[in-house]
Amino acid sequence: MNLTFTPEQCAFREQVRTWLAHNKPSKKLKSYDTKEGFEEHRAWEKVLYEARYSMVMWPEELGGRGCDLIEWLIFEEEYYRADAPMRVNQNGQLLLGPTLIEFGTEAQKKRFLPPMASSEHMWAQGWSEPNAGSDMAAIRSKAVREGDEYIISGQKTWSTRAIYADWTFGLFRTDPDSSRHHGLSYIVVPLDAPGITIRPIKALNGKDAFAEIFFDDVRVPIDNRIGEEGQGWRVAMATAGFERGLLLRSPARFMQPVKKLLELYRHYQAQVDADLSLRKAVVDCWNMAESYALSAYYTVGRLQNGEKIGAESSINKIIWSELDLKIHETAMAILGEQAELMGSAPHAYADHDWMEGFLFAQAGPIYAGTNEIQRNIVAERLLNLPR
Amino acid sequence: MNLTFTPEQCAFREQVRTWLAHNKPSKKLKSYDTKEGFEEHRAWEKVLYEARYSMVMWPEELGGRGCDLIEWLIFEEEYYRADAPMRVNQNGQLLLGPTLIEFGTEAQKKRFLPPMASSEHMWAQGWSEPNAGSDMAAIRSKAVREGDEYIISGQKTWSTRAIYADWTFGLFRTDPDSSRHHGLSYIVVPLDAPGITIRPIKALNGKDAFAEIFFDDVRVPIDNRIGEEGQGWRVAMATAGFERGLLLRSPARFMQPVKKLLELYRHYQAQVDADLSLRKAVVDCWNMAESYALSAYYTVGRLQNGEKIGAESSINKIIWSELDLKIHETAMAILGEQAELMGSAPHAYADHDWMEGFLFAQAGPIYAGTNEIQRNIVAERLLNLPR
Amino acid sequence: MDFTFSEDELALREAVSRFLMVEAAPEVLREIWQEDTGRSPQLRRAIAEQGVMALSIPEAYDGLGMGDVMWSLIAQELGYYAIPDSLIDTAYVAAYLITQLPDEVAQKATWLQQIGTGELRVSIAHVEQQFVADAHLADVIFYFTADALHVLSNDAVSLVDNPSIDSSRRLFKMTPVTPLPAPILEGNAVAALYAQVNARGAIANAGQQLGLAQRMLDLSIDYVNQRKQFGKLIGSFQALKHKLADVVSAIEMTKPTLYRAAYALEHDASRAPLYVAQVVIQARDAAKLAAKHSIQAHGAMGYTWEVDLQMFIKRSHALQASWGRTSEFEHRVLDALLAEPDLADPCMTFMGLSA
Amino acid sequence: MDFTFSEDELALREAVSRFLMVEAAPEVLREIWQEDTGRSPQLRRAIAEQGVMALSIPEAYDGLGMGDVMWSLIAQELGYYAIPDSLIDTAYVAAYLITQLPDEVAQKATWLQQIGTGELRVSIAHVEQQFVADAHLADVIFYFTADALHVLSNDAVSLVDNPSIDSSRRLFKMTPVTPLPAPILEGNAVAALYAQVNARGAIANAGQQLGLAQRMLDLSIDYVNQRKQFGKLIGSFQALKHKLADVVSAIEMTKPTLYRAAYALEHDASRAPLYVAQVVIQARDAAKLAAKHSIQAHGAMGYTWEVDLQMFIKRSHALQASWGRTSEFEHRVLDALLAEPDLADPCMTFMGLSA
Repeated sequence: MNLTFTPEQCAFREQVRTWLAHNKPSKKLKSYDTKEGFEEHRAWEKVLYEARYSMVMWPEELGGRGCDLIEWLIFEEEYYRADAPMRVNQNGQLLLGPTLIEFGTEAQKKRFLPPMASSEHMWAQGWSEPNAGSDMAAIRSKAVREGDEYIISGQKTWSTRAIYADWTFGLFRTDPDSSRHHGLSYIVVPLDAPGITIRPIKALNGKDAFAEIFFDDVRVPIDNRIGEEGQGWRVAMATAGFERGLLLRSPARFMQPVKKLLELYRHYQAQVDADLSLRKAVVDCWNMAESYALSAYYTVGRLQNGEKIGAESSINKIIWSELDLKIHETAMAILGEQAELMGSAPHAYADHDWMEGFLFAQAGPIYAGTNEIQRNIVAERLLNLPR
Repeated sequence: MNLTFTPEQCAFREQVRTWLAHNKPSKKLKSYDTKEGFEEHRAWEKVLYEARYSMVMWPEELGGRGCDLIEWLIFEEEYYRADAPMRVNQNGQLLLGPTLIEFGTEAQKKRFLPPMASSEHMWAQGWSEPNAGSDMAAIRSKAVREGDEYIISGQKTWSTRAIYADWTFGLFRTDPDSSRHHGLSYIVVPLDAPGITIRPIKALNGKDAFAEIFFDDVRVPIDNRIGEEGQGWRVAMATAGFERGLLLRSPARFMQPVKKLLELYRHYQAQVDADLSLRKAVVDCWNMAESYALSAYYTVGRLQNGEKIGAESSINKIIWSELDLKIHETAMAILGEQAELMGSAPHAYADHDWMEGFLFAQAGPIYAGTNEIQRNIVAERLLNLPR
Repeated sequence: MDFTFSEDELALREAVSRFLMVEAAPEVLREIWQEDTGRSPQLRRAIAEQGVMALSIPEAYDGLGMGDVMWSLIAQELGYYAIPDSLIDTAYVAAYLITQLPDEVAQKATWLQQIGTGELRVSIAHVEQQFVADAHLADVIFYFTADALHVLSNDAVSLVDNPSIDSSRRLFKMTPVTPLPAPILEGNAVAALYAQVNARGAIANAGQQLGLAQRMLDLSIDYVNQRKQFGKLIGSFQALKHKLADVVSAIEMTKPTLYRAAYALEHDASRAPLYVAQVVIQARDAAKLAAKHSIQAHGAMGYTWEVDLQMFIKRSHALQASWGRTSEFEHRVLDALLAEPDLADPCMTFMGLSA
Repeated sequence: MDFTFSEDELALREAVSRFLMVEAAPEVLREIWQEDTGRSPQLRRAIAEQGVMALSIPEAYDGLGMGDVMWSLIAQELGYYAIPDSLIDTAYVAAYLITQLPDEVAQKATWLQQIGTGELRVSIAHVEQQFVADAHLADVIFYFTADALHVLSNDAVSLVDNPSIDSSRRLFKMTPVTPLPAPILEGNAVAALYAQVNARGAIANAGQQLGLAQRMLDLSIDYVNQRKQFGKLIGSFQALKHKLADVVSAIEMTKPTLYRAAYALEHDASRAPLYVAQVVIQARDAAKLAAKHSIQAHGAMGYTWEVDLQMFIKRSHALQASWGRTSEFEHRVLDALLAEPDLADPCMTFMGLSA
């Protein structure tokens, strides 16, 4: 055990820190759940990409730096501590990206990964359907093969920012006689293809954060399939756990709000100290964020030792989503009368928009697999309890 | 709405208070989970009975006073505030008693109720079996009719203080071809009958608080059956909900420990005030105990208006058992280093044996139907969620 | 001892409920939420015609002469239907305030009558309070300082609009134009009056939170009873069952606490502020639990603007610190527990409930 | 950055674990619990033969020269098997203490050697601490006051036995016979040394709690995988699944916190006391959660003396306030968070981990 960073790791941190200090946008971008903000974020992604900071773990030929997981954690720490913009293309970069790297053909990788890294292609995920949410195997959308094409029909939903995006990816039923996990294929679809209709869904914050995507005989070449036909479930699951558990939400993403929570505490120290439980809540938030950070590094150690991570990533999902809620609930309790204000209100707390994070935190226990499903997974796969 | 007590109610309170002040044992009785303590408690029950304070709600001819529920609540308040002894025969008096009053024949009432009120007969409940705990309908013990007798065989368990008691009551399968809730009969059995073997089970506190009862062709007259043959489930359930929800655990039983918790708080005020969350825990305990008390009176009001109480009593079970845990966990946190001491330790907190209550509180979420089952009942019967 | 509501009280509650069910249906609410004013004059007029504004007005001023106990039921209804208006401030809190003013205050009778008919809109402000609801619409603003009560018109204040997450709320940072007009009340009486006024504001806040919690629960029950996953209604999954069971438990255990506090207020009991504090803590917790579990029960739908749930969640969130931070109420309880060692005596539940 | 244990460390842990699995099986434990002494000399001897007592002893004194990081694993094992002995006080805490003593202390070498061989039993006491574990058996008692460290033999103290709910614990209210012997250490160095000693006691407490939590979880998993109700294994009910999932989450999230704290101690990092405080809070919470949910998973069996679970629950309860109240550790964290605004900076996780 050696818990100091190597000189190379320290140098990398320094380099990222310096680059961000010089390059990150001088003012906060508009919300990426609006068209204008979306494009501002796309532009920022391009800046990142050109400096090869967009996907640091990807190989150089795909626009990355071939960083290892420790360097990725360092990058994330610096990125969040700089309050740099939220990553607008993460559903593509973090969910589809690793899948392509593992299952894509060389041609597919060249075709899709660099423009994903640069955000020239913005990706919206197409996992859920109206009747396939927690129960993802209930997918009904079909892809019928006709020569070199699939003809896709059906509906996807909860597709994040799909009204602004360029592409979507998801599972489609290629074997019409199949059921549940069988007979599905993993297919990518351009969102400007004929036959596609996109209807926005307003999120709690009133913005068009998701959309329904309707597929009306949309034709895509069979080259748009990732992995073998009928093997979609396996392809999707192979990367799902680890990605969702760790890469999707780096610890730094939660440590930074805890830092802001401590600022808020100091700003309202008299009120917090007078409260019967808020100080404990602040301590708990920091403790949980630290545990999550330490656990990420510890997991990386296990991976480096050749261990595999499976259902543990469900623990991560539970922890980060509930931590995020707790951080924001604590902030709201500290804010008192100001807690109900929109971030834009003239007398809202000036240094951080807590409302935005509070609303988004509500979705944490639901998206990327509800926490009920995650706890089932932990119990059944990690503890071997009966189904 | 009139939340003042009538002059008659006040007079009754005064009378109970005075009587208890003059008659309650001058020192704490030994634990009723020991033979000696059991008999001490039996003697106290006789004193209560002779003053007609044993079962205040029972009619006068059965040894009671015909009190209404408000008077019962008043009695309980005075009983617990006096720190009078725990009621050793409550499983008979509170579970079997009301069942006999509703379903017993006149002969059965005369035969069983007065000696139950006086605790000449001590009763142990015989609900659970090794494979019928939460799933009580899985009962297998049989009662085979032969002429005017039932021949009973099988096993009951978790029978509280059965090694000291005189009688047991429970459900037995009288129809050998039946399953689940059908074909059961409600039968009472003397524990000195030939064929009965009782094996004690040590509780967390190391005392023989429960027992297993083995029935090896035990003969009882059919007059020992309460209600119709095969109707045992209905008989048991008719009174189960309300009794378990309210009568089994009066609010005063929890308010008194909260009072002691406040004494503990004042005793260790510096430590509690320095803690980040204990003051909030104390406030919560009082609030919960008050809610439970208010809710009892409010429920009585609804009953007086002719409403029926059903699954609401499962809410009560959840509330009182979790409140009891919270009170004792809070006390343990206040006690610090002393929290692990047996009540008998020379340097344990002197004014109250918190350990005894702490251990017993652990069983609260389990006995009288686990809280998991209670929450199922609330969801399914009160909220009409699907099974 | 009769811890029940009279048939008249229940009937009045039922009437208000049925009326709001139609007049303040979610579709109506949603429209109001999307309007700039966040207000529907028609709805307020209809509510006044229903007699709700006159509930607290003494009969001598053509009102119904109801008290805090009746309001403990009505506040739950106004919460249940998330009425997009600060009407409780006028109809309950201000009406109480005005009845307590000395008879020398010339406008007393007019104010009371106009509240009853729905013509007058009142806001209540305290110098230590940051925001005032609906100050822009108020005909009269009662402005409390530590030892004076002023009556201001809304052109005698400068207002800065502070948008709330509840689109139907209108909150303002208010600065009175100086010099203030002569106070209508001065000295120690002001703080005493404000304590009583604040208690009404706080208990109404608790009542609304309970109503909101019940609504969130009802919406969740509807949802889990029709949404299927894994071939089963999601309401049949134990994890969701237990969450919703906890919500109904919290609501049911809090109701009697609300009613005792209302009764204590109505009877001027010295412990009334303590009992109000108690129910504020519990009702806010119940509503927070209801919001959390309801979102979870609704899955991704719970995170959308399209589902009605969001309006009730946001209103409940917006009301969490109105009329005082929860920690203030917690301290009130704690101080009482320390000052009065016998408060938890099992015989104390209804002691001293008269003045 | 290498946040892993070496193969040697893991092998040693494994060896200790396998050894204790046999030598300290629940049946053995149960026998010891029922004996008056609450101690098994054979077990202690066997543990010493296994080398556990010599883990921390410097190699110069025939020990293994291991440090805090190794102990973070061993403490978990001793917790997992609920070793009925205060041996950590001797083998880890006292061994550390003695190595820190000035070389002038004549007995230093003898003490270290005798700890390693298992001959010496040490208790550690502080004037502000109420109870001392195993003081009646101690060959040497290190007694700290604010500015002096005395070495007492157990006939130089008066002891009052205070039975613990954990029948294998022997707790004594200790009063030293006055006058005290001359201190072996005086002045500011005493408080500094005690802080280091207390940190070891506290982190070992956290490690044991984690081990106990794991044991309670394992026993529960076994139970719910064989107990049927309603025709199904009770482990298939979602309510129990989710409870046990929360227990494993708490354990797994706490482990790395334990290891960082141990590393910080081993490297004399200035933040080590903070990191120890953090893991004490978390490990105690994890053990409390494990106890609560394990009892529930065991149903009525969980309330009995017959089931092994009770021994682990009681030991965990008994250790909840040993080496300091949780609130002291919480205040340590809070003070640090206020004093060091950047503590939650995302880049701080491993900053300053060397002395």
